[in-house]
Amino acid sequence: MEKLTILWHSTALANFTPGQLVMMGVGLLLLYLAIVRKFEPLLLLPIGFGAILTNIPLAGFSEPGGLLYYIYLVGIDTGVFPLLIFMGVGALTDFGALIANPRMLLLGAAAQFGIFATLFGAILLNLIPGFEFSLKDASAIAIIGGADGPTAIFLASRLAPELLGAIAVAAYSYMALVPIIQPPIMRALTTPAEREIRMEQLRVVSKREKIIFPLAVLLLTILFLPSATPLVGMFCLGNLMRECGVVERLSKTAQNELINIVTIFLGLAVGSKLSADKFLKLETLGILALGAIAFAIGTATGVLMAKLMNRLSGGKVNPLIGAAGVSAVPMAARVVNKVGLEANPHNFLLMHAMGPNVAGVLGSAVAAGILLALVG
Amino acid sequence: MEKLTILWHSTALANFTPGQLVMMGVGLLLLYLAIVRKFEPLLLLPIGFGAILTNIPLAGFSEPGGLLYYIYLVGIDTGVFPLLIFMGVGALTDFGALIANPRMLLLGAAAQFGIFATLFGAILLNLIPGFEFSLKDASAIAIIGGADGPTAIFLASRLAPELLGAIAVAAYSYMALVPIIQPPIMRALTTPAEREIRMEQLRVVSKREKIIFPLAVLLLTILFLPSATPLVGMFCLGNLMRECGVVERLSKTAQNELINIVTIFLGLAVGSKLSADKFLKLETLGILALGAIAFAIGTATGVLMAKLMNRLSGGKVNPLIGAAGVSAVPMAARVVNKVGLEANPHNFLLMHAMGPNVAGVLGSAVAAGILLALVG
Amino acid sequence: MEKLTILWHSTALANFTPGQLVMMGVGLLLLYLAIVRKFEPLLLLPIGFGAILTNIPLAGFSEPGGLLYYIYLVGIDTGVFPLLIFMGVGALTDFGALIANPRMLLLGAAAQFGIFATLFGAILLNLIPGFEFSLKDASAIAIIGGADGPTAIFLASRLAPELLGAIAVAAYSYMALVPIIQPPIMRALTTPAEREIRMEQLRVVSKREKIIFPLAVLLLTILFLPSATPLVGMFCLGNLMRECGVVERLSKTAQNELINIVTIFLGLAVGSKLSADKFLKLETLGILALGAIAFAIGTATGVLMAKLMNRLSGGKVNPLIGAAGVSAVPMAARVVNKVGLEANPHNFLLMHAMGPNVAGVLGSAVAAGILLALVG
Amino acid sequence: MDPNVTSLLQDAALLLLVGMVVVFAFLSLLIGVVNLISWICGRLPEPVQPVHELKRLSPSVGPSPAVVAAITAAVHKYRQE
Amino acid sequence: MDPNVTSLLQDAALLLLVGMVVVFAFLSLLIGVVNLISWICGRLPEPVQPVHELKRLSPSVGPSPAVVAAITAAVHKYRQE
Amino acid sequence: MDPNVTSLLQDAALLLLVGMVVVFAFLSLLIGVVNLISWICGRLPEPVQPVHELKRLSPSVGPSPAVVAAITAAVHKYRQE
Ligand code: NA
Ligand code: NA
Ligand code: NA
Repeated sequence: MEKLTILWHSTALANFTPGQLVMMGVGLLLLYLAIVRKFEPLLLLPIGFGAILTNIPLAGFSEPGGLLYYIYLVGIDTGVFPLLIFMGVGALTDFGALIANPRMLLLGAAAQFGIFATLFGAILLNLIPGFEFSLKDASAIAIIGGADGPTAIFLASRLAPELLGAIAVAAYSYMALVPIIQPPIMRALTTPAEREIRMEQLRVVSKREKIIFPLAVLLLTILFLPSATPLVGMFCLGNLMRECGVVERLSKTAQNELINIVTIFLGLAVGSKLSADKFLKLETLGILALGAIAFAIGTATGVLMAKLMNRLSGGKVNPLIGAAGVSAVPMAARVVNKVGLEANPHNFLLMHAMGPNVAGVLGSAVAAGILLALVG
Repeated sequence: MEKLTILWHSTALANFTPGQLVMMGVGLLLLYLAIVRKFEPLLLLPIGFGAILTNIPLAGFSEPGGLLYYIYLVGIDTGVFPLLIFMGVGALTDFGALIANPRMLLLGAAAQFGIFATLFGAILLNLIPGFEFSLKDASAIAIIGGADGPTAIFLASRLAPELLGAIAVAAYSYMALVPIIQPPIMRALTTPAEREIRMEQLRVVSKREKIIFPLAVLLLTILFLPSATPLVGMFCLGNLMRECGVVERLSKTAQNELINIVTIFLGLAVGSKLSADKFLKLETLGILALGAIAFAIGTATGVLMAKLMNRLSGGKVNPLIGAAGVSAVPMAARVVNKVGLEANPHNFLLMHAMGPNVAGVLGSAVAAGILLALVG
Repeated sequence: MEKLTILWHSTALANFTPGQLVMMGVGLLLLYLAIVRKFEPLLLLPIGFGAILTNIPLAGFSEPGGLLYYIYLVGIDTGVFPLLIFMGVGALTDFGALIANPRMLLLGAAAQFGIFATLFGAILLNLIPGFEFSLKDASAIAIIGGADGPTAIFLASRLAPELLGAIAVAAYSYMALVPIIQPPIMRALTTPAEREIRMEQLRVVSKREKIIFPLAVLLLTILFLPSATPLVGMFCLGNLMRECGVVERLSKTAQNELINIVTIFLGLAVGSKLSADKFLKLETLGILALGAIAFAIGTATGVLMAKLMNRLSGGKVNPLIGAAGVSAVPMAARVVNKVGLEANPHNFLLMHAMGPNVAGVLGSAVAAGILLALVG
Repeated sequence: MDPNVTSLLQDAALLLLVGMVVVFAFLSLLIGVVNLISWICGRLPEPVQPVHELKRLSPSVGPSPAVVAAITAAVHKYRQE
Repeated sequence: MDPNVTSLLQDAALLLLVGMVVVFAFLSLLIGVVNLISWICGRLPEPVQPVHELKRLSPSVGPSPAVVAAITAAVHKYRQE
Repeated sequence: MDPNVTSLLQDAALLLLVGMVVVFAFLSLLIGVVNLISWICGRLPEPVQPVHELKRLSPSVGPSPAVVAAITAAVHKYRQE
């Protein structure tokens, strides 16, 4: 009988706290979003699964000696996993469209307004009892507006590790929601005539330009923003491996096996931060609300900047492509293409939106560097 | 001359202990079994090689600073490697046959009798002078009857790390010996008429059932047996990645590169435990004998349970498939198919044996969880 | 204004030391050599990139908590990365040509004279003020003459970690320069008639011989030179996985994904040792000069040994193939083939040069073991 | 018999009993759950996966848009002619 | 208003200002650099990559020489006949 | 000459001597061993690898039985007709 009692006390049924049950529901919700709704499944599936595992009573996944504890310690506490993901993303990114039309970088800059404006929102929330965001917390939350998962995870792991789970979930969820969040804003800020603007075909970019580009980006970052060099440096390494043509083996591995392995572990480790005591707080609701605001503002300022460039260039820039400046590669560029096709079924904007799209990745890495330097 | 003397004293010839020589022979034997006899070569080759390396005098592979020392510390001491292997095995496992005929789970349950019965054997050995197995030791040994490599390594690393080498070697050796151990038992316990029974073709299982299945298994494990969640959880994660269809990249990596890399390291680390002082003991002989008994009992109870189900179902279950309940995927299912074909050359049991076969994996993970909860 | 001042002080512009600027130039030079001149790009690209990253002021890549710090700590300080590379190289190496004509091993032995002779050079440099090479330093430098990257990195990490960066850069640079360094020496030491010698076609080697070979090499190393077993052991493991035919999955992974992942990290970690205070020293110039000498001597003694073998065999050995004994696989064998074709456009020496070429890998691993045993 | 062994044998007997009961209970429960899943899945017809959805799965990280764009541009040009 | 929040808002305002200035300055500078790179690359004609160079890229680690050798030997034998 | 350097040079000379002797001894021994292996392998004819053995190699982890089963079932059905 005693053995059965031990066994009963070793079941979860006898040990569940309500918070753990709710968090398992959150984990299942993330799995549902990933599998059925196809919201960023590569990350949300392991995150959701990690959330379930970490909330199992007595299993100790996230306590010293547990699997998720080790993975978090090795990969996120050190910052290594998001940087490796960034190297892989660099190896997957083609900067051709941006090099062909470098002014698109301005759109990637404008969309970062969403990040910095959200700082105010986060701090104003402190007026509501129950919220107590420091400037570090606010910065980590605001980076959700950068619409870039590894950047958000990296910055949050440096500035506000206890908010990491909520921030990562918000970042990936809103990236998946880009097709829902962006179009109304894009339509509200543009006229049908503007949306119909056709853009000139992009010139072909030489292999040499593509090789020198990541080195130039790295050089500028080194000179002016060393605090952004971990992110930008690994991104440029990946991109250089891709473009240089002499390390095909390494580039392929960075784009495939390495990024896949790290993605599984990164997702599980982020999920391990979705424990009841860290996630089921008023702050999380605030973070989710602020993330949506950040995305909306970034989209708006991107579009407005594109409108300005359209005016200055005499009508050659379709303002829709400004929305791609938030990054969320390649979802945002596709949304631009779709909204453009609605206005004019012969107007293919995808390639033109790739420029601001990858510019947005650089823009938010730069913004992260600024926040690290000034707040970190 | 002095340098030559130093060099001579730095040769193995001057430093070999007899035990090391014997263990090198054991390592070579494992390599022979792996390469020539094709006994589970994916594991026995690195285990055998690790056994040779760890027994080289002066080389210090398994001492602090040595390669195998680090690999063991990082991968087995933490339990990470067997869990990653289990994730990969989950991503390689198709539960279709089991979902189509869930009663097969009873066969996977019955075959675990081999595990628990072996506990007695291990403890009775204590009556022979020289044996001193604690309940933990006995449990770690008994799990060999689960016929599942990573489960055995995981449990042994938790309950009896000093027996890990012998247990892992026994587990993989007997898994390879399934075609020799099982058929006589299967023939002894069944009549020719029973062996000829043809089973109905299995229904097609929908994608949705396959997606929900691993989540249901995980949920039940969480509720009733949290101590089994490390093993079952990682297995279900792998299976969910396989079936959900939205993370193809991750699933492929878990099934191939990741499991391969971890297999190399796991094998070497297990091999590093085959040192003379840990392996050349009376205990090892006991473990080898008990492992064979555990396999035999598990096979027998699986077949007997299948006979019972055959009676109750009015002759619709071929009792041979009970033998597949020990797991040893997919070898045991093939053995069933082969013995079935001997009785009736038109009777293809392979697919029907896959159900109990994968049920056996779950069954032994559950058994491991029970042992961890009650003995660990 | 204050924030701008903080930001300014956080730029590299305000913090660069001249040494860091020079080292970034060195990093760029390595990237140039890798990308444009195709000098061993798989290693020199990540090394060059790592050199740039590690010299960014304030970024702290190589300080505790930095990315390169962790990679170095995990992979080179422990010796794990070069050993894994060696396993992969073993899995990529075909010993067929050597087994068909085992006397080629003598050429691999003779070429190691370059290593031991360079010890004198390193010590004689101490006569010049500013040089202070210990016997350990000299040994680590001399191994450059082994023309084998992972061996050089492994030995340097054991004997002279502070010289690791310069030694690795010298080793890989000279391996890339083999087509420039070797031909003049080869032509100077041979007559046109000798260069025209055609060699008999090699016999076919059986699968069984290829399986036993790595085990035999390992056995001899264990018996006579345990200190070489980390390098030789991992090499033989890789080769055994390749040849045994039963672990295709593991062999492919060791040859591709695993070696690629480790190569990226190894390169970055080596690059992290290219800091101004460690690299911009008189010693580095000495190391570069000594490395060239070592390669030249090794080439010469290899050719001379081949001439001797030619005499003794009655004109059946083309002395050019001795040059391949330095290893630098497969570049040196190709150089032999090219110089041979110049002398006689129908004389294909490539396959004959592969024997000494892979013998050179074993030879320098043996030499490294001797240095570790006597100096380490 | 050694009293220690006797006590261990009692423990083993208890483990055998509890273990087999729990294994059977657990896996029997799973039979029920699997039947339940099959029953529910059978009643709710599986939604037809729209073909264009499938294309959205892999990207998220990836240069596929370049390919899409190339085809897009080609189609575009073709239509203009 | 809470004086602490007021002070944080001032910080945020400063961050907004400095942040957007630096982001725009940085990326504008990059526009100039990219244009410069394109201009230089346009003036220096890209050297024609000799075809046989391409074969040298991957090896460095690898058994490709065996393949090369096999072909070499085959050609050799063929010529002799 | 610096006495320290002299002493180091003596060490180096010894290392050169011992090193080359051991390298040659070791690799010469290996020549003998390789010749021995070849001789033995030549005398024991390599066993013919049964073709169906090859199929057993990779599995161990793997869903290949599903494939086998599909074929099996197909053959089975075919024979029945
Ligand atoms: Na962005
Ligand atoms: Na089992
Ligand atoms: Na060498």
